[in-house]
Amino acid sequence: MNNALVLTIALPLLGAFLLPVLMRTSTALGLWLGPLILSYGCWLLSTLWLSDTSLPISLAIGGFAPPLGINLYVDSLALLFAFAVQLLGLICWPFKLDQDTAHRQALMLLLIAAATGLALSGDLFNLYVFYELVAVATFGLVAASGTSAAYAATFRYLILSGIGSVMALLGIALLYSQTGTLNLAHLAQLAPEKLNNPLGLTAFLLMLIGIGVKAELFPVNSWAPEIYATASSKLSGFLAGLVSKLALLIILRLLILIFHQPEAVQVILVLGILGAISGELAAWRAKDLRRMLGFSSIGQLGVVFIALSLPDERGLLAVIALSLHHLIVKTGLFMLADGWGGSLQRLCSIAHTSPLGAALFVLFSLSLVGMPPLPGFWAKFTLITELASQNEPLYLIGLLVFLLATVIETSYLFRIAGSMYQKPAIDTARSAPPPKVSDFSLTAATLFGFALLAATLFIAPLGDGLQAIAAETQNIDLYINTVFPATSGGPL
Amino acid sequence: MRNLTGLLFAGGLGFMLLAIASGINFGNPAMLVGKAIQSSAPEQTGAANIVTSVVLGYRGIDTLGELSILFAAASAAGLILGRRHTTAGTMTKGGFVLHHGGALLFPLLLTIGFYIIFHGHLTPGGGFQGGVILAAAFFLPLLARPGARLHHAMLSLIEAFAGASFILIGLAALMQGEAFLQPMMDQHTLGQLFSAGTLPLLYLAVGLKVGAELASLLSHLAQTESEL
Amino acid sequence: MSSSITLELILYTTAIGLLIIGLAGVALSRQMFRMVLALVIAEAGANLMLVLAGYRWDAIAPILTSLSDHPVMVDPVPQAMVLTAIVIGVGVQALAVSILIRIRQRYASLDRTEVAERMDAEIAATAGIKRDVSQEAPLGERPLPPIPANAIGSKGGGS
Amino acid sequence: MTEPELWIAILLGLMMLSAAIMVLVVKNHLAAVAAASVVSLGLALLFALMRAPDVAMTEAAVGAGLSSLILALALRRLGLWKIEGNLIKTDLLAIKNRRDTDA
Repeated sequence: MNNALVLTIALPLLGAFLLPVLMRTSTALGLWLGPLILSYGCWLLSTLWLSDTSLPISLAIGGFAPPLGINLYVDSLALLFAFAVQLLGLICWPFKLDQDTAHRQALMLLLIAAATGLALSGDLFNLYVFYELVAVATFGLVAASGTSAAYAATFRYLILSGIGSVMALLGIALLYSQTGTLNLAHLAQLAPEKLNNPLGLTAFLLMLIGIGVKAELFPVNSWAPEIYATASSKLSGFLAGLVSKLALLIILRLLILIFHQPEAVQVILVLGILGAISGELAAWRAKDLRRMLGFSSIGQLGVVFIALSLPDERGLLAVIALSLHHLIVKTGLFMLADGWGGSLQRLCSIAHTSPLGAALFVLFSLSLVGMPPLPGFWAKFTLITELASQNEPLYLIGLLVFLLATVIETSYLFRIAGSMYQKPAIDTARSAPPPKVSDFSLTAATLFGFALLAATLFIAPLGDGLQAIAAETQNIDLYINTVFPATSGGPL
Repeated sequence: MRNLTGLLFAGGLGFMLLAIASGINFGNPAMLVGKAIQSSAPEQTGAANIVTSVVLGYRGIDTLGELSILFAAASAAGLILGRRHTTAGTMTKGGFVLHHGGALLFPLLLTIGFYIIFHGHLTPGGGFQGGVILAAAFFLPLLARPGARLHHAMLSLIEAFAGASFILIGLAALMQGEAFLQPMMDQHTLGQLFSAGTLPLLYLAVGLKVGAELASLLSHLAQTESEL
Repeated sequence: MSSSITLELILYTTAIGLLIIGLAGVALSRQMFRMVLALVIAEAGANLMLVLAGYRWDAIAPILTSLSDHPVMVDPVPQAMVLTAIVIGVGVQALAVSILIRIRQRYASLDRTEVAERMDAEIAATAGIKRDVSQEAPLGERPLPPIPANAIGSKGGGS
Repeated sequence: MTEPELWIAILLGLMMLSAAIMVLVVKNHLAAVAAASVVSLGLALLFALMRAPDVAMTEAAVGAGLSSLILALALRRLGLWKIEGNLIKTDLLAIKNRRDTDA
């Protein structure tokens, strides 16, 4: 029955293909199709999670055994992200009804299918295909908002992402020329003897830059604030919260399974440091909420990249904890930005008109900064202890930058939070009514807030669970043995 | 400043790639997977063209993803370039040669397109190439006659069902307890037109989907500038 | 054997050349349409590299003529991947071009610095920020080296 | 690997590289599109040389044919479709060929 897992990718694609036609014959059916498919996907993934199937498992698509065909690799981490994709897709579903609904929903389904594929696929080129699908669907969805700025931002993103995909393709070509395989497990087997050389490093750097475009890696992240400022908030939340983490997941897999060179890790560390500092500084100067969120997301992903460069299991734990935390908090914040997008000055003394929203903002900010009882603290605490225990100078710089970034983050987040709770001044210049978050978005944001609080309460079992996931992800032999059972000396 | 960064980046990349050139064993690639596929493809898929076996069999889901990308691009272009206009044709009237040549070429292109699609498992060619030719066949009248327009409802119907049938063929295998996109049906003799099981059907779906997708893309781009 | 190495080196050099020309073109060209063209060239280079990764100088095309003999064939997998990559490339290109058409309609310009500047202005305007406030610090708003302000006004490219 | 193939590859490579540079430097956009399709055509021939007939067909149909068609259609809508202007002679020839194939 595990074979049915592929439905989480196939059904959204099927739905996307049929949606434009279906919408023309029966609007009601068309409107329900997407949420229905996603709910089914959530159900499918959660039953697998709850059943006693021993993870990880590997599914061969088309019945062709892995190194020849493509396989889906399902471990706890992949399953977690796949589930997050389907659930978040449901929450961020574009319900807006107009003449473009069919196309927009079809694109959203494609985006979700591709994102699920990114979480599950165990084949390098297949990952590239899904990565491109994510990109193209994103372009369509951002441009669908129809403003001139959205078109310009999309074009700039498209060019950057095009450069990225050329790089990634080049990296794949180099890898293939060296090893003759594309399967991640097979590559992991061959890597120690074939890729531990300058060529392997070059291939990794190319793929890092290529995939880093979506992960908001330092030199290729100029798209993020523009896109988040022009796309709808739900979509921005999906992109910033989830898609960036999925790109990160690919980089993580590549780093763990295939590229063990110390240089690769150092490059990631340096880029992470640069990303963290530049992102937070830019966020500090930003004058509108959405761009501020975009820049701060660059900064926080920089921190995640710093964590990614840590060598052992606890570093990986920090990566996973930070990513999941950022996923919840940033998506929640973007949900709030649904109504509050725009100049930060408009948020002045907003707490008096919408107390719930302001409270949520403060909650998210506290967790983002790392206030002790909240989950953000534990994630950051793991990172700090781990960074401090390294004795290489570069890691110390990383630690300093991380602390500095946290200070900057605190200063700008609480500048805003402070202004929210200001006494409503008699401001004649602002005659416009105070911005209001739509009820749906507020509900969604509240859900994220509850998730955060629940995580605070159950931090101990959660930490243990994440520890187990990190151990499982770190285990290269487990990955190889899952994909190639029985064979010990290699698949071919 | 930006120019300099770009140049430095491109130059650095080029240098890096040239520097590692000696490490690549050209002309004698490892081909671990390639060799294994070559020896097992005839039995597993029954297609004489091994590239087809790989495209539709071993890496079938890649092809599905690619179709989805084309679909995403076409519907995004549709979203961006606005709703379908009544006149989707060129501003200028095509000349005599274009007009009549177009009419003459249409059945010819159609035949060639389908020929290439149906022989994709035997000879070079297949759904993508045939699909492009089909798209050209349907686009040609637009260039030749100013008033002509594509049957958009028809086009999106083909588009939807071709894409859906690719997935449904895959799901049919899943229903029978096999893996998604597993080739089914008799393979017959290698090299026959009716061989390779479901592969030709998949290629037909690919060809129709690609053709419809590209035709609608082209017609969107060829719209008259009425809204300018 | 020695001549075969030269052939692959030629192909490799061509691929790198196309890549570099394409990437440099994307970075350097002012005109947005030219950027799309440059991207197409870079993609062509990457595709060539991918086919090269499976190329054998002593082999035939991967099409079986009979079941009995097993001739040496070139690797079919990269070829299948390139097929995919080519079609993906054309899809992205069509999308890029249609966005360009809209940009041209809205901004009446295809100059990248001008479009970027106007996009920034529009984002600021929709956000309700007074432009003169942020004018003093446009450098800090981007993590990437920003577009030099002196380049505005001089329409570049070949339009 | 035979001698003629080597020369063909060298010639094609040089042609593609110079066409690629031309795409970036030539003033007229139509000529640039034409040069880009020359690159694709050269690539298709190289693929044929490298025993990849499937890829060669696709590149010829998609890269040289369809992609140029898309770019040319876009040129017209972008208002960059200009045939006259300060062209060098070879470009003009290329455009003529392109227009014929387009039609």
